[in-house]
Formats: sequence, C-alpha cells, structure tokens
Amino acid sequence: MNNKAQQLDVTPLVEATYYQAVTAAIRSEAIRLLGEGKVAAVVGYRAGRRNNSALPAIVTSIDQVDQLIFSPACVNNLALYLTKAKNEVKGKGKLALVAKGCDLRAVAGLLGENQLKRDDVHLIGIACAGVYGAEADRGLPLCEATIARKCRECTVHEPQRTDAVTGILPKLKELPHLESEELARLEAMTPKERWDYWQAHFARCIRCLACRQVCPFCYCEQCLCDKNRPQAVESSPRPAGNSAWHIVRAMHLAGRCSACAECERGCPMDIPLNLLNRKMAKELKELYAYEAGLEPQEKGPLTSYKEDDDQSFIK
Amino acid sequence: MSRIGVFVCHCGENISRTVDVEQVAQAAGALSGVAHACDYKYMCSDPGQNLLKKAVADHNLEGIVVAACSPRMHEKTFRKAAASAGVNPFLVEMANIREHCSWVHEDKAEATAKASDIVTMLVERVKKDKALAPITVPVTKRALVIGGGIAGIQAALDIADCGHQVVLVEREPSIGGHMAQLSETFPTLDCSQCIMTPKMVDVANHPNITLHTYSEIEQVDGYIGNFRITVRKKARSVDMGKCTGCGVCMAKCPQKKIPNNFDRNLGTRPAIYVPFPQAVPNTPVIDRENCTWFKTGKCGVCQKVCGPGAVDYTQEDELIVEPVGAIVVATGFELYSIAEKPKGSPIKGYGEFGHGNLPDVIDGMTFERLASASGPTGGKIQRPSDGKEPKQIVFVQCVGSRAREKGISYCSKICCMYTAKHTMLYKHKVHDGQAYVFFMDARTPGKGYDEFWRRAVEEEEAVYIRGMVSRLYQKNDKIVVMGSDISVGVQVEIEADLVVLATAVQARSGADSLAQKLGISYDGYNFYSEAHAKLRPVECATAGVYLAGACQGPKDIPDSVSQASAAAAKVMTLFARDELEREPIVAKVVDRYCVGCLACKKVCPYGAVEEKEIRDRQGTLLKVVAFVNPGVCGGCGTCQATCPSKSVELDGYTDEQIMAMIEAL
Amino acid sequence: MKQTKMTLSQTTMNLDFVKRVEHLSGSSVRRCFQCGKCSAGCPMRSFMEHPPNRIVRLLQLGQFERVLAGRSIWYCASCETCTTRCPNKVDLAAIMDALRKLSWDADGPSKESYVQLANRLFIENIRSYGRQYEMRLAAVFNMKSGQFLKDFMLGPKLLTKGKLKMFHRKNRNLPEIEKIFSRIEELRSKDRD
Amino acid sequence: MKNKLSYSYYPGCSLHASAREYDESTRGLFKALRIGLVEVPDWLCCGATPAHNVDELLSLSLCAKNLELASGVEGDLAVACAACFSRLKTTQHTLAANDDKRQQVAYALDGPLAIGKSVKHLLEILAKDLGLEQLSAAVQKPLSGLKVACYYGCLLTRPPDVPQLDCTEAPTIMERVIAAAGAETVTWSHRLECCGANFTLSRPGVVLKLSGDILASAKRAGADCLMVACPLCHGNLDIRQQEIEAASGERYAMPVFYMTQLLALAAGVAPGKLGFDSMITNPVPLLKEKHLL
Amino acid sequence: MKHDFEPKIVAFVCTWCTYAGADLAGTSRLQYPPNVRVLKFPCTGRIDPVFILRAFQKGADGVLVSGCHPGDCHYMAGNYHARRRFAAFRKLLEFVGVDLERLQFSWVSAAEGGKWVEMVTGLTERVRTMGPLAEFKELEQAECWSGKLDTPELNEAYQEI
Repeated sequence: MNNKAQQLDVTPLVEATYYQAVTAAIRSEAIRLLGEGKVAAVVGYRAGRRNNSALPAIVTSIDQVDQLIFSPACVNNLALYLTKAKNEVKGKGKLALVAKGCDLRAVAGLLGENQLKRDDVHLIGIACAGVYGAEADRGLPLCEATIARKCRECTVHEPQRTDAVTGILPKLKELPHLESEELARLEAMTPKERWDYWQAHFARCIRCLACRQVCPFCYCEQCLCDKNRPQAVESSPRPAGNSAWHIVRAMHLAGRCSACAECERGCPMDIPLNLLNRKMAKELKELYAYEAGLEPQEKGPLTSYKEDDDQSFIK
Repeated sequence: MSRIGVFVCHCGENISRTVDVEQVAQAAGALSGVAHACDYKYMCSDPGQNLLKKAVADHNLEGIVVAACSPRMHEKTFRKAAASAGVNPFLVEMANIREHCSWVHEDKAEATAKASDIVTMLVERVKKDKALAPITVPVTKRALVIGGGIAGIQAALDIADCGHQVVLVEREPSIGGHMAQLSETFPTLDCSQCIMTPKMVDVANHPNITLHTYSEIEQVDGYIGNFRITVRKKARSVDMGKCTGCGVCMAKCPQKKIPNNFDRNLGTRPAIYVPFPQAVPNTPVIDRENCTWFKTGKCGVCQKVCGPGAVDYTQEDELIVEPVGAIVVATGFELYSIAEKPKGSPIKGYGEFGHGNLPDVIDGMTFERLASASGPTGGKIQRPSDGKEPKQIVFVQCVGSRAREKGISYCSKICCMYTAKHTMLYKHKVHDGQAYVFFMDARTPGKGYDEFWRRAVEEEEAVYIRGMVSRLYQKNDKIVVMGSDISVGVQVEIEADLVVLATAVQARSGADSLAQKLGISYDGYNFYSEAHAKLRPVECATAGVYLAGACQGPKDIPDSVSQASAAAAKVMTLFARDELEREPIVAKVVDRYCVGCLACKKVCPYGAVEEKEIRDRQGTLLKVVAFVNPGVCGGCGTCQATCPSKSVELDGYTDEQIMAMIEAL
Repeated sequence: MKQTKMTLSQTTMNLDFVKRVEHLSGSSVRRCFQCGKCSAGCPMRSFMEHPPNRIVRLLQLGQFERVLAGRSIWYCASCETCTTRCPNKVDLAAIMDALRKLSWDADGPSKESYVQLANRLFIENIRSYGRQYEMRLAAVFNMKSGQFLKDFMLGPKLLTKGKLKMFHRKNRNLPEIEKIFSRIEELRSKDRD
Repeated sequence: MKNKLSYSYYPGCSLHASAREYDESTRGLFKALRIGLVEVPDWLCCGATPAHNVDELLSLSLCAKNLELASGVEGDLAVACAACFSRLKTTQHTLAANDDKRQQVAYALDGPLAIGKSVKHLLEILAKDLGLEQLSAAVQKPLSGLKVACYYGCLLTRPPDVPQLDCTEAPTIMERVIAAAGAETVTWSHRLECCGANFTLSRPGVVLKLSGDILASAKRAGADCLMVACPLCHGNLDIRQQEIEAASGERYAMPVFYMTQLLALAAGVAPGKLGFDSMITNPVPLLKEKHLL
Repeated sequence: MKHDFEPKIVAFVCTWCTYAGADLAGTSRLQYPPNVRVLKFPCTGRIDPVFILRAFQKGADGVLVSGCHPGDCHYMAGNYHARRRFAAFRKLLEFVGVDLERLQFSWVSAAEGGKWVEMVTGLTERVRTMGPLAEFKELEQAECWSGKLDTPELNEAYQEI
C-alpha cells in the first residue's frame, strides 16, 4: 500500500492556506454563535496529540473556541453526536455541528428518520476537498496519494442546506474512482468467486462492532443482532454469524447509508465494508432513482413503493 | 411451554392413504415438549373434537397441534374446541398434512417424512405461541354518508330510521344527485322527480339526519367505530337559518346568463341560485365566480332585496368535526366526455365524433334534460343548434365503454337500458320521428329489462342496427352517421337531426383523492374496491367503510338502492353492539426499544401507526416512539419486517414463532 | 364458397394460419368483439365481398380459404381508418398486409389479378431501377393486363405536362438493392424449409 | 434569429416525375425561407403501398436502407410525400418494437441498422421547426380571399401511434400553415377520407368514386381549390378530375395545389417556377381572379 | 424416481394468495415433489430478509417467496413493499456470492394451484441439478480462527513483536 502510494501524485489538492481560512471561519462562527447564545455547544474538531491528527471536540465557551480546527485529518462523522453519541452533549441545549458533505448526508437521513429536528441543530457546512485515508502518510498534504478512497468519488464536496458555509473550493482534480473500479471488478466475478472474496474478509471479523459503533444510522436502542429471543444473527465471531451480521447490516443501511465509510475506517480488520454499502446505494439508484441523504426525504426507497416498480425478477 | 398435544387426523383415508399417520403421531410423541400424541380417523367430527377436549383435561395440555387439513378449513373448529376445554385458541396450530402433503404426493415414505417435518415445525411454533385475547373497540353509533344521490339518501334514511344519527355530506348545493336530473326511469317509465323528491324531503325533515350540503370531506382520522371526520362547509353566502326560500333574490339577480350545469348547460341560471326548483335545502347559493359583487364589488342587489337579510357576502368556509363510527361512501359517477383529452391521458377522446364540437351531438344525460318536463325545453325534444324538433334521431351505444383503446375496457351497464328508454320517450313526444340505435349487444339482464328493450323495438319501432359508428360529421344542418350493419354486412349512412351518445359511466374525478383520505383502495379506473367481489360486496377492505352505488362501478337505480340498503344493514350490524371485537393479530410496539424512526409508520397501509410521547414522571419528554392503534391495524406485519430493531411485533406471527419454525427445518 | 355450410371442428379451423397472421401483423385477432366499426368507416367496403369485420370473424373461426379466396384483401387501400378507430386495438391494416403476404407467398388463390399484377410490376421496377418510373409502370401494366387502351387519353396529356419521364438515370445503389432482394429471398426460402 | 435550419431531403419517386411541381415548389419555398435542403444521394424507392402490401420485410428493408443513406447527410430528414413519410415512420416504429423483424432487416441489409434519423414531413418543419410566425413573416403576397380546402388523406395522421404529426381525427396543421400565408380555409367533411390511392393503376373505378366524393364535399363547402401534401392524392384528384366529372356528371374545375405551391407563391417565388403549367386542372384563371398572378 | 440428492426447499408464502393457491393444488390433487416446506405469513410484507438468510443457514438449498399479485394484496400494499425489499435483498445476496438461481420470487394467487405446482417443481428440479448449497453448510461448520493461526501474515506479525 505504501509502495503504491509513493507512485501516486503528491501534489496538494488544495493549498494549506485553505485550511487556515476554514479554521478561522469556523472559529469566528463559533464565537458568534456562543456569544449570541444561539447555541450551547459547538461540535467540531480539535488537533490530536499525534502529528497531524484530529479529534472530535465539544466546545461550550468562547475561550475554548481556538481549539477548533479543520484539516484533512478531520475524518470523523460528527453526525454521530446527534444520535448515538448524544449522551455526551445531552442537556447542553442547541448544538452547532461542523459538517462535511458526507456528515451532512447523514444529517439529512437522520432528519428523514425523525431522529432530530432541523431547528435543533445549527449546521456549519464545510466545503471539503476530502480527508486522509486510513493508511495515509500524515506527513504529506491531502493529495492523490493520501486521500481516502470514498473521497475520490465524493459528490457532495460543497455543502447544501446548511446555516453557514465555510470555504470556497478550487476546481478539484478528477481522481480515478478506485471504489467503483473495485465494485465493477467484484460484479464481474462468478458468484463463487465473490463468495470466496467476502468469506475471506468476513472470516477475519472479530465482531468488535466498531462498524456499528461509528455508524450514524446504527442508532437502534437494541440491535437486532444483539437479540437472543429469537437469535436471528449469531453473536459469537464465527464465520456464519459474521456473514449474517454484515449482510443484515448492509440490508438495514440500504437506502439510508450516507457513504461516510466510517465503518470501513473503524474496522480494525480492514474489511472493505463500504463496498457493500456502495453496492446497495448503486442498486437502489438504478431501481428507484433514489439517492440517500441528498436532502431530507419523507420516505426512503424501502419504505415506499410505486405500483409499477420493476418486478422482472418475480415470476 | 412444555405440555403439547399432537392430534394426527386420518381424514377418512384422505390423509392415511399416503401418510402413515401412526408413524407421524409416534414421531411427534418423541418430540421434546410433546405430552400427548395420537391419531384419529376424523378429528373434525364430534368424537374427534371430544377426544381433543378429553386429552386437554387428561394430560393438562397447554398447546395443541392438529395435523389435518388446511387451517383455512378447520382452524376455527379446533380453536373453538380447545377454547371450550380451557386452552387459549391462539395456542392451537394446524399442521396442514392434507392439502400440502397427502393430496399432492404419492410416495408414502416421502409423504410421511414430510408430514412429520410439518408437525415438528408446528410443534416448535406452538411452543412460542402466546395466549391472545380478542381486541375490543368502543363504537360511536353515528354514521357518515358521503354523497346525497339516491344511494346516499337511501343509506341515510335506512340508518336514521333504525334510530341512529346520520351525517349526510353532499358536494353540490342540493341533494338529489343524478337521479334528480333524469326524466323518467326504466323499466317502469315512472317520473324520476316524482319518486325522488319525497325521499329528499324525508331526508331534510328526518330528526336523525344532519345534512351538510355544499360541503366536502376535508380529512378523515380514526378507525372503525371511532372516526373523526372534518367537513368543509363551503361558503354559501346565504344564511341558511334566515333564508325562507322565497326566491326573490334569484328573480332580481341581474346576472342571468350563466349556463345551467344542472341542465347540462342547455339553459341558464342567475348567479344566486338553487340548482332546480325542488332542491333540498331550498336555500340559494351564490356562485362567486360569476357574481358581479364578488367580481367587481358592485351590485349587491340580492342583499338589498332579501327580506330576512339572509344574504351574507362575508361568509367563509367553515370546518366542522363530526365523530362517527361508520362511513358509507356513495359518491356516484360522472359521464365520459368525448372531448379531446390532454396529451398523455390514459382516457382518449373521440375525434371521429368531432371531439364534442358538433352541437347536435349530445350525451344521454343531456337528452334526459331535453325530455324532462322540468327541463330547459319543458320536455319538448328540441335540438341544441336551432331548436328544431329532430325527425331522425340516432343513438350510439358503447361510446367510451368496452373500448380499451380509448382507455376504458368495462361495460357501463346502464346504457342499453337507458337508450331503449330514450327511444320510447322520443317516440312518445315526436310521433312522426324515427329513432335508430347503433349497438353491439343489448345487455338487458334484470327484472323486466329484456321485455322493456323488446318493447322499444317491437312496439315503439326503434330501429336497432347491430354495428358501431365509424364517424360523425356535419353536412349542412344534418349530422351524417357513418355506420355499418354487420348482420347484413353493408354500410349504413343516416343523415340525422340529432345524435345521442351513450357515453361511458366513469368514476367521479377526484375519487382517488377521497379514497386516499379514507384509506380505501380503488381500481385502475378509480372505482372503489370492495373487500370481496362476491362475499363482501358492500364492505371495503378498510374496516368500518362501506360502499353504495356507482362509486363502486356502473350501476342502475335499483342496484344502487339495494346496495345502499345493504350498506345500511352493515352499519346497523356494527351499531348493534357497544363494543367491537376483532382478531388480535395486530402489531405492538415495544416502547423500551423503539427509537421512533417511524419506518413502520411510513409503510403501514392502514395508517395505524401514530407517534407517542414517552415522558418521565416530571413530564420531561424522553422520546417519541411509534404506537400501533389496534383498532386500525390490519395485521399485515409489514411494519415488523421493516423495523430495523424489531421493536414492533405482530402478535400471532412474531419473529420467535417464525424463527422456531425455521430452526426446526 | 360463400354459400357453403361451415362445418366447425378443430380440424376444419386452421388456427396455425391464424397464429401466423397474428405473428406477422403483431396484432391479436381474438381481441375483436365484432363491433363493426371498421366496416362502418372503410372507404373500400363497397368493393369488397367480405366487409373487414367479417374478415376478422373468419380468421377467428380459422377459415382462411374463405378469407383468401375473395378479392376483399386486395381491395384494401391501406388507409388505416379501421386501425385508427378500432376500440380494441386490432390492427386490421396490418392484418390485411399479413393476409396479402401469405396469399402472395403461396401464389394465392385470389381472383384479383389486376391489383396483384400492379404490385408485382411495382416491385420489379424497384429491383431493376431502384426507383419507380411511372411511365414504364403504366405502360407495362396496360400491356400485361391486356387493356392497351386504358387511360390512353391521359398518356399524351401527362407527357406534355412533363409528368412522365421517358428516360431515367442509373441509380448507384442498384447493387445494394439487388443484395437486399436476394437476401430477403434467402430468408424466405429458409422460412419455408 | 434562430440557427439556420437545414435538412436532408428525401423527395420520393413521384417528385421526380408526375409530381415534379411538388419538388420544384418545395425547393423554391425552402430557398425563399432560407432553409437548407440537401437531397440524399441515390436514394431508393420506399416501396410504397405495393411493397408493404405483400412483403413487409421488403418494405422495412427498403426504408431502413434509405434511412441509412440519409444518415450520411446532415440535418433531420425532410419528406414531402405523405406515403414515403408514412413508410419511413412506420419502419422506425415497427423496428423499434419488434426484435425479430429488426434482426431480419439487419440481415437483409447485411449490417447494423442506422435508422435513428429524425423523419419530418414538410408540414412539421414549417409549422413546428420554423414556426408559423416566421412563416407568416416571410409572406410577401398574402393569399387573401383564396378559399382552400385542406386535404390530408390517410397517411399524414393515421394510424395514431405512427406519424404523430397532429391529432389523428381532428388535425389542424395544414389549416394553420396555409392560414399563416393569409388564405381562408373551409370546414369540410372529407378531408381525412381515402382518395383511392394506388388503385389508380389497377382499378381506376375505385378512384373515380372515392375522389369524386372528396371533390363533391369540397365543392359543397364552397372551396375554390384543394390543397394536398401527397403526390398520389394529387394524381387522383387532379389528373383524374375530368374523368370524375364525366362519370358523375358534376362540374368541378377545382385546381388541386400542392401546399408548397401555394406557400411559395405567397412567399414571393416567381410563379413560373412553381409548375402551375403541369397541373391538369388549370389554376391560372382562379389565381388571376384572386389577383395572385 | 429416486435422485442422488434431494434438495431442501423452503417456501415463505402469504396466507391469502399463495397458501390458498397451494391448498387449491391439493384439492385439485395436482402432484409435485415433496421437498418443499411451507411457512405461512399473513402477507409477503411480513417476510423479513433475515428469514431467507436464516433458512439458507439452516440447510435450505432453495427458497421460494410467494404472495399475492400486485393489486391483489389483502392488506392493500404489503406486497408492493415486499417487492422493493426483495429486489434490494437479492442484489445484496448476489453481491456476497449467493447464486440467485436458488432464490425464487413469485406471485401465485388463490386461483393458481397450477402455478404453485409449477413454481415448486421448477425450483426443486433446478436446485437438484445445482446440488446442495455447500457454501452455507460449510459456513455453519467453520470455526473462526481454527487452523488458521499459522498464516504467513500472522507469523510475520509475531516475528515483529
């Protein structure tokens, strides 16, 4: 992976000054919001301890505001703080959320699923060129060699329907769509080959459930897969249960997933989970012309129907 | 649950011929949790049922599997028997080893193995069954009837006569519907108005009937026994309490040239009007689109001449909420128009008949108004273009109907009879005239109907020509009818003075949006669907909603009236009890796990899912969860399959029950 | 034939023929419920012995000899009025085409030789010249149909009006035309095998 | 000003012979309207009625070949003859819906089919592409006072799915076009009836009857002349008019114009270039009477 | 006739249409292979994709899902929702390597006893020629880390420690 990376282009996709400007804009918006009492807390990013890393940050007073940054290391999907991680911000009052395109898609999905009200959150949209991939050399800027795979085919660089927007992106270089290429490669395989491919991955799964933990849509209070009466999905990390877990998860995310690929990033065993999600998104788009998360929609593709939906597969 | 009884039926030889029932019973007896297993020749017979009841007592059984025929056949029988022995009926399962096994397989060993498997699956299911109690729902004994045509009037009167309150909602300013427009009715030729108006008056005077005319259904909430209906009473601009119906306002209104819709635009009416003299209520309404006051702010004549001061230009639409327990839908039909349709419309017009642009080509309802003594010509048959009496009149049947290329495939049912009637009415009024009818088939089933048609042909000398018309065109002051007589095999050309088209009966425009409000289903033509075409013809699949008249499909007056009375009887059956009991196969939400994503609400075909707020003791909102109203839930289980966390469960078909069967495979 | 009794049985009803007609025309024959609207509007009805609705009826009964024997199918002008107005989407014009093709391929039993002759000459003209030369078409038709004097007053008039061309230029796509014709013949012979 | 309109042009056999005035007036009109028209080189006969009457495959193949030839020339394909127009459109319609037939035609043509060219009748070009406003703006000599009976015949509008030119049963496109040139149109009953078509060769008796009805209807409606957009209709109504008169005993003397003749006249094209001399029923007296010559 | 391999077929059907259709096949005494086991649901809308997955895991070699024709649903729209759900689910199964020939969807009405027989017979015979669904069966047996502790990658990792 690293060897390959060195062959790739290391020209920065955007200038470093861009991040300084965005950071400054976030801070000034945060100062305004906190100062005017519009929000009780701003959820954003702060610098991590290691070189060029970042962590989620919850800022509740103006004197903390200069913690806030934005850089290609700001990988986390902060929409998580609106659902599952909500306990950390609970009771604080109205939130402002620093949100990249994929985070915003998650927010739109959550709005459609009644998990929050638009008025309860102030969205600071970030025009985002992309973030670091999991194994990126953090010494390098954001470039073809370091950009995350999902960002190569991102369609939401520019934020939509936010309360504030920071940053104006230059025209971004078109990069090869590695994930789509991989998807096409898999689709061209025989069923048996695909089975072996996925089993090789699923067999490694240790059921740490990091994928579930980082997913903004896995907000169920009790996951179906933790239920034991009946036990639909085996909970120990055996291949059978692992396969079932990942299949059920992909099905539950179909038509909802915002393609933030946090599951894949969070996976300690490097299972290419976003491929499953991307595949379902692609099929639903082809079948029902539906794309998740572009704007809040009342009904998803699997909670609605048309009388003339395709039924060529039904005899 | 560990004390299960398994009863394997021979069904005479129907099962035992191919399934070794003893072996099946033996194998069942060895299953864990089975306390008793036996086989018997006829389980459904009295001795068979007694055997079951005795076994329950002897073995203290808690669950029962009857391996016999399809549950569709005898599930009820055995559930009842078990209930009388003290076992909850929902702890009884049928293992279908007849229709699904002995009857469809020949090899005895294979069939026996399969039967054992089926029994095993059901035994596992029974272990997960829960005792369920029937659901009771209170009933509001007040009915809503939508539509004040003959069907709605009949249903309303029947229910009201039974002593229940009825709310009758009519869109037009007067009740009466299409029947009030007709001249005379088949097959007896009695005057429509003469038999209709007394019924209208009965409605107006009935102490149990609340009448809302010039009103529409705005919103429907609730469910069987407990609907809440929001009715929009449109602004009439006349105070119904003050108006005496003297009619001075209409006489003095300077705006008199508005085409009279009731007379199919043959005559005119003023801007303040009642649709026809016998209207109920006899209170005028201002047609605001055509009223000078509303258009320019000048005039005000009606207000000035009104003695009781009933005219009120400031009146606004009013929303009224009516609680009711049952709904009768009787919204009727409208006639197909041959006019050019917008591009892309599934229903096509008739360019070959001039797209409705030839003045002397009219439809059947227009002819009714021409023939009606209270019509614009006082009952004289005069053609619209020049008022001449037509000496050659041509009737064309099946215009729109039975023409799938025009977008309608069904038979409109009433046209054969009313066309025969028209030829007679014509002959009675124009003695020296000749009527011709182009037709394909004369469809006259019904009491006295065929005789009526034959009378038109044999005594009134209408010339019936079997064959359709290709084209109509104007030639000087005649309409040339290009037809053919397929019996003879030649083309027929008639230069007619007037052509009457028997246009198709269609659902009312807007029928679909009303259906969506009511949550009832409708077919591709927007006619409302009954729950079962033969056995539940007046009920909708949605409980508590009933159908009457032509909103369900083309119907004549006798059929509409019969169905209206049938719908009324259904309503009265419902109202006969204070509470309503239904099968407890309904979904339930587990509040603890529900996160309120409301996917269940999105997919529920019944609109049974509501939002429920969960608050702590201090009243702080903890979360919003889904709540399934058991009165409304139909029990399909789509919610459960959709719920990611399975926080909603369908009683009788829980995940546990199903998984137990899958595990037993 | 018209007067003889129809004996109906599965053997006397040639339903394979009907299927071929349906296949060629792409239109159902069964959908027709004999409303007679096609016959009512047919401009050629008075020249046919079977009105169009009866042609469909005979097809429904599998009576192809009766359909093909008469000249009715050759007197259809392909004006499409029937197809246009049919309430049931029976494409009668296409059915007529199919019937003529089947009759033509079988060197049909029809009595209508003039129309067939005209068709044949027209198609031969295309094969030889790529285009239509009306002068030649009319001349050869009159010669072959033995009506030497038909329209003889028209000919000179048209010539003087410049409406008939005596000569024609060679079309450069003629080899292509020949290839199309021969390939179609090939297809047809395959179809027969 | 819109982009300059330009079309490939398929005249059809008759326009090079009996309907030469249609061809000449079309070219004249388009030149006057500054619309480009490039004839498809070495086009072939579309097969007309005789081909589809007895051999659909031949008919489809000939038309497919022509569409392929036309694809070599820029612009949508302009077609003057109603029959050629109908055949070309039918071919596209049939082959789009039927895989078997498409394969057979591809075999006959020995190659992949190139039949996607947009086919337009002249009327469509004038009424829709150019637009009636532009058309009337180009009128130099309005046809005022000329009462025209527009005759559509069969194939311009029928069957409903194929030509998609205008409403099948109540079209107005011809009336709209000629009204844009200042003429008066009459309402009459027989504008969609069949003229007898190609029976003119094999069974002229048919034509005398059907075309006779049409002329009678137009006369009854008070028309000065007929206007057509099909060479075969023209042939039947004009060339056979004297025979019709003889057979029926009625006197019509009704000039039958191609629509392009009248439009070109209105657009100021020299009358000498419009082939009025080719017409059997002499139009000159009528045109003179209306001060159009 | 005996075969080397008798597949296990599981049918998930709705009670109003397909279950009744299967009953009709019985009352008409039509014959079909005995391999199928029927699970009754109120509606195809109730059928969770998890059930299909579970059936495969529990040894089914083929699965049939069948309900009312569009427009005939007793619950008005359950089958429409099911149609979308299964359209998506089968794509997912295909993507993880399940041969879709083993999963059949159909509409069988209460009047279509013959169609029920056709569906069951067709699927049984097709699956019979395909052989057992080895993949899921192997999976059921497989343990996660057993026998895989000496992979080169792991050894290398141990070395590094």
